[in-house]
This record gives sequence, C-alpha cells and structure tokens, in this order.
Amino acid sequence: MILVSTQPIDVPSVLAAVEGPGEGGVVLFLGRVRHEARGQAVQRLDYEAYGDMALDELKSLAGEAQRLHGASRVALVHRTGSLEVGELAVAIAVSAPHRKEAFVACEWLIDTLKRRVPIWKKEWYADGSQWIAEHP
Amino acid sequence: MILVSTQPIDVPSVLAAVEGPGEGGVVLFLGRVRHEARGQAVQRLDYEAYGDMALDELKSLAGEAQRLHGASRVALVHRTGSLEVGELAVAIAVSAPHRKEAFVACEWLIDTLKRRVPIWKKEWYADGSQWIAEHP
Amino acid sequence: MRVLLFAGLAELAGRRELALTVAEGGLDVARLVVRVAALEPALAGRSFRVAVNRRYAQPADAVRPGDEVALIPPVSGG
Amino acid sequence: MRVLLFAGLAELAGRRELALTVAEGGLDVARLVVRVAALEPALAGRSFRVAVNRRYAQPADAVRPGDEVALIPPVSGG
Repeated sequence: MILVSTQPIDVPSVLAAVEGPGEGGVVLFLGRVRHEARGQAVQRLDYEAYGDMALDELKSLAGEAQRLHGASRVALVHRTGSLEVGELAVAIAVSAPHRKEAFVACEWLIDTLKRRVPIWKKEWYADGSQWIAEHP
Repeated sequence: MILVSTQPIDVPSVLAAVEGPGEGGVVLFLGRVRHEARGQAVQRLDYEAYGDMALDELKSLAGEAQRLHGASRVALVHRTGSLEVGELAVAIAVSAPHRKEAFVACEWLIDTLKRRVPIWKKEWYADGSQWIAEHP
Repeated sequence: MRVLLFAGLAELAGRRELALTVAEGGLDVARLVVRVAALEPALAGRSFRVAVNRRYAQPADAVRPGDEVALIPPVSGG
Repeated sequence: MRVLLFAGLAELAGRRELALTVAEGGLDVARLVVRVAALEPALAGRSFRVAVNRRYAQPADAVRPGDEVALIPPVSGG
C-alpha cells in the first residue's frame, strides 16, 4: 500500500498491508499534527504534494527499504489537504522476520521521506501562515 | 495502558492510549507469532506469565522509558495463553513530541521487556514442544 | 513547455505553472533555471530543485520539449 | 513459605509451587536455593533467578516467612 491521498489515514488497513506468516515484527510510525510548532500555537496544517512524483518517490523508498534495510513488506501513506490538530499526516508500516530490521527500516523511511518526497506543509497560526522549508 | 491478558490485543485501543495534542510522533511495535522458529515449523505458542510481577515490571519499564528515553506516553500489552500463528503476542506504543525519542524508547522497551519481564513461551511443533529460554 | 510550481513558489508566482518556449533541441537544467527567473522575477534567487519527468535532475541534465518539468522548493512532508 | 514455579520449572517439578518450612528469622536467597534443590531434586542445577515479593533478588538478600518467593527461569516473552 503506497498512497498519497486527501482521505483520512486508515491505520488498520496500513497494518494489514504488511502482515505475513513469516513476519514476526511490525513497526509502525504515525506522524500527527501537533498543536504547537516553532514556539507558536498551530491551528491547522495544509499539505500539498506533487502527487505523481511523490508517489514515484514513495515507491522507490519502499524498494530501497526492502533491498537495503531488510524490510519484508512496506506500507507508506501520506495525507494531503487541510488537517486539524491531532489528525494523522503520515503512516509508515514495515514488517520483517525480526524486529531489528523493522525498526531500522521504518526510521530510515520516515527520515528519508522527509528529505526527499515532494510534499510541503503550511502552518496556520492565529495571526498568519507560512510554508515550512524543512529540507532544502 | 499496561496489560497482561489472555484476550486478543486490540491495536486501536493501544494506539489511542498514547494519543495527545503535543505528541507528534507515535511508534508502535507489534510482535506476531511466526510460522517458523529455530528452523522448525511452529504450530502454535503457549505464553505463560508470572502475572502480578510481569505487570509490575511492565509498569517500571514504562516509567523508565519516560524518565530516561524521552517517551511521553507508553502502552504495553502482552498476551498470554495459547496463540495461533499470525496472532499478536505483544504490542508496545510510544508517543513523544518528536519521532527520534519515540523510536528509541519503543525499541528499548521491546528489547528490555524480552530480557526482564517474567513471561515464557513454549513452541509447539508437529512432533513435540519446548519451553524457550531466550534470556537467562 | 509547462513548468509546474508548488507550495511557496506557486504563491510567489501567483500561478501553478509557467509556459516556457523552448527550442526543439532543448536546453540543460541550469539554463532552464535562468529562463524561469527571467520569465517570473518573483522566483529569482529562490531555493528549489528541478524535477524532470518526476525525477530530481542535475544542472547539466537535458530538458526537451514535452518533458514534465517542476520546480521543487525545500520539502516538508511527514 | 510458598515458592512459586513457572514454565519449564513447573513442568520439571510436576507442580506449580513448593512449600518450604522456614525459621522465623528467615534466610538468604542463596540458602533458599539450596533448600529448594534438596526439596525438589528435579530443580537442582537448573538455571533460574529468584524473585522476592515480585522483584528480582540477589543471593545475599533476605527472605522472611510471609514473603512471596518465585523461581524465574530464563524468560522468553515478546
């Protein structure tokens, strides 16, 4: 399951996508909209994606996690559009025969997604908004 | 949520237990019964716990994850009794303001649970069974 | 040639794509960046990478008419 | 004093607890282990830790009548 969508993220289906009889360990990362960022109260976030390229990049990340980091199955879902505080922005699930690989691959995926996938967030505060440039 | 129970693990409630408006990152670990172990086909597992002490140990692990490893909220659930291949044996959820702490604390928790909490598994094969002694 | 704009760059330019006239032989990415800045001064000096056909491109890479070109400002997904 | 047994140790002993008669002043964990092996030879030489009142104890720690004592074979949860 590799998805960039305005629909709310369905965590059970993300987890179901990485199930397998030989996969003893599953690690899931969830990124949620926080009520605070850069010292300011956040009211909501807008996420914009270059959809087709973001999907291609997510697919290539999934492949690298399998080839280079020991992941068996990978699910990557990123939400776009307007999100309230507490909503899920991203979900990444990785299964592997043993837990160590699942932890390493999952953390590598979120770190690399944040650097490489063409998705942008705009933070809305009481008195304005700004596009965030986290990874030049 | 700290639980040792014969009931199947309910993942949504484990995740809900660590939600909070300041927690941007959640890491969940799921340990599932594999179809194979030590080169043999596994038919099912029995988990036995020293229930009261296991619960005390899990509580003290949760406290250490918060004090020493940056976790905000922790949920620890271990199932006992007879489990089929594919069923969840353990679920550990950790939230933190930022993802790094959530990954570190979650991995520390499963590693330390496996060494310290008085729970034992017996593997059943086509031709017999044995108690597993992973951490002397 | 369409050049897609996103996020802060789209806001600065006040539009989601630029139309660039390109010779049949194409040009390289470095030259394309110069052309973009000339066409839309609001984007001059801004930080972005260039994607050609949905892959990050290097300054010396070729761009041809018909390629899908996009300017990728610093990302902040996740 | 009851001494709780679990997993492989319970199977070896054929029961889930031992009853140990202990003097009022108690004894230390090292001595308790010797008494257990004498009472239940199937457990002699087996690997286990001792928990007293649900906490792992050291060989020199004291055990008193009324304490909850358990033998903890190598664990394998998770």
